[in-house]
Amino acid sequence: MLSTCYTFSAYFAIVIFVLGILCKVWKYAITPNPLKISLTPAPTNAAGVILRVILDASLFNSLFKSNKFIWLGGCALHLALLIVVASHIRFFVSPVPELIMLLQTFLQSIGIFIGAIFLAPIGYLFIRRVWVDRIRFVSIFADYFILILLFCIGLSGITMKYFIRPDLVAVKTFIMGLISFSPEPMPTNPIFITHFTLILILLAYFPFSKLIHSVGIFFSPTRNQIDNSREKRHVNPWDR
Amino acid sequence: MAKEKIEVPKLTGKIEIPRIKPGAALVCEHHKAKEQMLTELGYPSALVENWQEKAIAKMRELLNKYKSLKLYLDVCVRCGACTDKCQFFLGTADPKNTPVGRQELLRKIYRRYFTPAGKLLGGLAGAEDFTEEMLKEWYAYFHQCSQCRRCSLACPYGIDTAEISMAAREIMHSIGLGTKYTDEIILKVFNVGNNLGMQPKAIKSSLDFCVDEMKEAYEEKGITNIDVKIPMDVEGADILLVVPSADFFASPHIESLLGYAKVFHQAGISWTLSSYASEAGNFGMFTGSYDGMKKVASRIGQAVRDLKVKRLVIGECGHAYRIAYNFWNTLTGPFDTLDPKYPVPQHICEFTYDMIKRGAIRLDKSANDEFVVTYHDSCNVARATRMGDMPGGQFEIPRAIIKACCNKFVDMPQETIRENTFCCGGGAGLLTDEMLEIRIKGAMPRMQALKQVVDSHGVNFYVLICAICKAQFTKIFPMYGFPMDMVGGVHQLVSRAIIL
Amino acid sequence: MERRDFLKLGGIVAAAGAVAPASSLLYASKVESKNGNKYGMVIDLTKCDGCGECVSACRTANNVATFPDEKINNHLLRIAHVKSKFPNSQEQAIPLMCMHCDNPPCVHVCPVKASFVRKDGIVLIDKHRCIGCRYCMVACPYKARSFVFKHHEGSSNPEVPKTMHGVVEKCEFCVSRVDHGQLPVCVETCKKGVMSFGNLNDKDSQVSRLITSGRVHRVREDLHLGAKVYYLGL
Amino acid sequence: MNKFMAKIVVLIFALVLLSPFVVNAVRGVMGSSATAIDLVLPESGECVKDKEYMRANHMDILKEARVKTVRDGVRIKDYSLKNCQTCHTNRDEFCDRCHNYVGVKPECFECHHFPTSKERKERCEGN
Repeated sequence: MLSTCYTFSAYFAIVIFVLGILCKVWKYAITPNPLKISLTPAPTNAAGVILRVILDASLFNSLFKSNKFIWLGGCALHLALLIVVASHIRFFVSPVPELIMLLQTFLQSIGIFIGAIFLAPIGYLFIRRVWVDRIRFVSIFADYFILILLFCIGLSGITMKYFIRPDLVAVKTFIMGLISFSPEPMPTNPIFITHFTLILILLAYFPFSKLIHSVGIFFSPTRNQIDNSREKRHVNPWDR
Repeated sequence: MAKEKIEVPKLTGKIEIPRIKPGAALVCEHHKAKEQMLTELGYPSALVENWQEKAIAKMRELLNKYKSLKLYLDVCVRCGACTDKCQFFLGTADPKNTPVGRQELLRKIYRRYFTPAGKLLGGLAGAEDFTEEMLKEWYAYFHQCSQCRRCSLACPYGIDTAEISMAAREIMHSIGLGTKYTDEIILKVFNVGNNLGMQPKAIKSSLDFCVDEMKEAYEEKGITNIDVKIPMDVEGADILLVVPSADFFASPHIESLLGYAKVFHQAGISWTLSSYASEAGNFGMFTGSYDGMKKVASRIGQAVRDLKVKRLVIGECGHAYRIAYNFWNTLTGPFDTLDPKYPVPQHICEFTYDMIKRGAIRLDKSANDEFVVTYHDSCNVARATRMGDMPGGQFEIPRAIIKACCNKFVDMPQETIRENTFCCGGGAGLLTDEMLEIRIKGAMPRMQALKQVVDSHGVNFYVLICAICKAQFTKIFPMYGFPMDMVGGVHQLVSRAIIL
Repeated sequence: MERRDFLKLGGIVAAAGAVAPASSLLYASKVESKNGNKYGMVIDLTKCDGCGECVSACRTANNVATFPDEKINNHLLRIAHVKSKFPNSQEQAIPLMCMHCDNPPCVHVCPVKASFVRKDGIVLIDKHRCIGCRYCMVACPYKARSFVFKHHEGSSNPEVPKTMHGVVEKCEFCVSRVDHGQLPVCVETCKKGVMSFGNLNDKDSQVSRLITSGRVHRVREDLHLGAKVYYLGL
Repeated sequence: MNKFMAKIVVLIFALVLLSPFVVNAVRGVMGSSATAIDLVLPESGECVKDKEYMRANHMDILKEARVKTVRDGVRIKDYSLKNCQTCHTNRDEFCDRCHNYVGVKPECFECHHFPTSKERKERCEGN
């Protein structure tokens, strides 16, 4: 019963997640740019623009220039997120790739710190949101919700890693079953069920939330337009 | 509009982030556009009956037309990096004057009518109905943005509040809500050809007067062989110069016009102004109207073809150069008839810089020895255009010209110049008397930075390349205790230093 | 990081202790079995001829990292040959090992608390924790510790774990043998009876009697480290 | 961006988002339970705790035993690594299979010896 229920909700959440994001991507991709609005000083060639977008997406270059504290919090959070997600790859492929095993070896020695640098910036960003009056003023419920959701996911993950351990083989069998369309029973560890439920909520909520910034950053016209309006005529697609 | 005496912030030389005062700037409102103006511009003459529906419909249209709008309404995470960047927030302390606070006004409506979360959860998802109070806030706050893009620089995703406030202004127009100041000016351009509504004859006589004055001034110094002309409507000239119409008569703008004339004269290149395209500025951008912007810009394309010129040069004007640099090619191009060897269009500073480099003009630095000069990067030039080949040329070229014209030059603090520059506080339709309070407060960060170099280096001349900045600062400087004649154009320095 | 240390760091889950699965209760009843022993060794140099049988026995029994390059070859036990400056003096062979100090400098400097003194006085390295920083090697005045520089097979005695590459090893008085009531390998191997091993707290043990005989010395006694390896005839 | 380009962009995003499915489809495990593993368990006898508990928590028991042994010299035969090896005689099929499956790298056998069957025999005879 539990397994069936979760198998269905998992597919449901994944479908919403994937279709939701793809719809957004499609919309962002086809909505026209009537005018050149690159924020200068901007690169004057395509390679420069690609570099600019990559730097913004990976190192948060613009944020670094504007606010060091938010940058630090954001970087720590996203880096921890990246490492955590990368270390979850082992549940999705069999056999586990060598690279992920290397990462695992590294994480086994410092694992708890990753947990801490995942939770600490969430805490910092939450406190900052409540503490700084102008940011508190512009915050809406969704901003707090997403931080709490991520915090709970992180906390349940850490609990599973260090305190109430699920049977990892059962977990992997379940997940592999899901992604190969041959459902397997759901592990019964309560913390795993919590963790999994929260992740499904996150997935289903993702396309409708501000988390879509992860996709949107690649489409931002002030950053991804080449500064060459004098050299090359830009044509407005709806006003030819 | 506050009738009582406006309190001018004290200058300490430091820019501090204030504690928030919600609603502090709500009372400062533009005068609304008159019925007949709106009708003439093709908008409803007054707030229409079903304004909510119409506004939502317009918003839907814009969301499909502008990637920037579509994207920027979705991706903001309210990280707060922009909140201390806007001069209007720093000045007024109203949290709805922070970039994100301003955007949220539109985003709340967007969420309510366009996103599943907002439709289902309402306030919990940060959505709000489009009520009359909301419309009032829209009218106040979206007209308190000077579209300077300082926030976009700070934003990790490059969200540009200018794009959002332009959309909001266009939506408001579509339901019959405009500001008197910008609409009046756009109409003047449509009807007469320039923002000030100067008829060609008036321009001509003003220019003739100028030339005579200049001649006399030189004769007083004992130089008699000076014959600098300001030609107008000369067909077949090499260069068409388009300047903001304030340059035709207002002070200190006109000093720069003399500067351009002298540079052209000395370079020996034939040039002309156009009485038809007698305005570089384009307030269409301030109302967010693509069609308006296009209609204003089309006069330039027409003049280029009519006068059969080979090059197009823009005078000292901030948003005009942004539109010229980025939009003219799209709006009224392609400029096939112009000489492709030169950038189209070219900024006058690029032209002058080129002449200096080639040695075509010579400058006597000592003519400006009485000045300690600082340079104000005008926001639109700094963050939306480029001069020369290299990114960042818009910072280097004007500075290079200034340094060639005077001996004493200092920059204001790093975090207030170049791409981090503060707006003068008068851009994007704020340059009107009823908005004086916002203009004063919005200029505060810039004044603090200036105060710092005035105190430490004795700066006594403040040069820039924007007509709106010039008009704003000549009004605001005395209120902050700086002399009005401290403000000048880059070509004012050139005009004084150039050896004829 | 050990789970217990993580708990000490704490703050995250107060309830964690209650739910920690492998409960310490498993062992609670048996911890008391330590009976106040304090182990020490007496080496009678007058009997030692430096044959080196103890050294090779030690190597085999403890899987000591062995490399052909003498610079990185490890020793838990070695024999020093010294000759005094007096004329006609004879060369003397001195077996040297970890002195199992009561107050060991190596333990004080360990940044991860891998080196420690067991309740019965044996100085040990928790090799699961050692990060290979080698501060302890600098701190030890007896040069008793060595670092495993390279991977080695070290499978001469499968009963005892070898020391892995990147970790410090040293004489542990053959602790697992001692725990099972046996003598350290070197003591057992020496047929000449050079070494005696026993409980220093027991007045009747052989080691106590040899020490109270009054002729014993310790190496670098001036350092007051409380070494528990005594020498007769030094 | 024209429609063609937009389609390509969407496709790229789709590939990234669906990568777990894509990878497994490419590896040909779709629709089968070939991903599950089975362990070779000793034929007889009981473990020190029940099977489910050991599956999830054996590492804690081993670690606890390790700390007690190294730090306090308390050696309890039941929970020692050596004792595990008396029943679980095949490292490949017992230890490594699971660990490899879930991507965990235990470091026990970097130092500790996993006895061969011959050694195990000798040890038994010795007892």
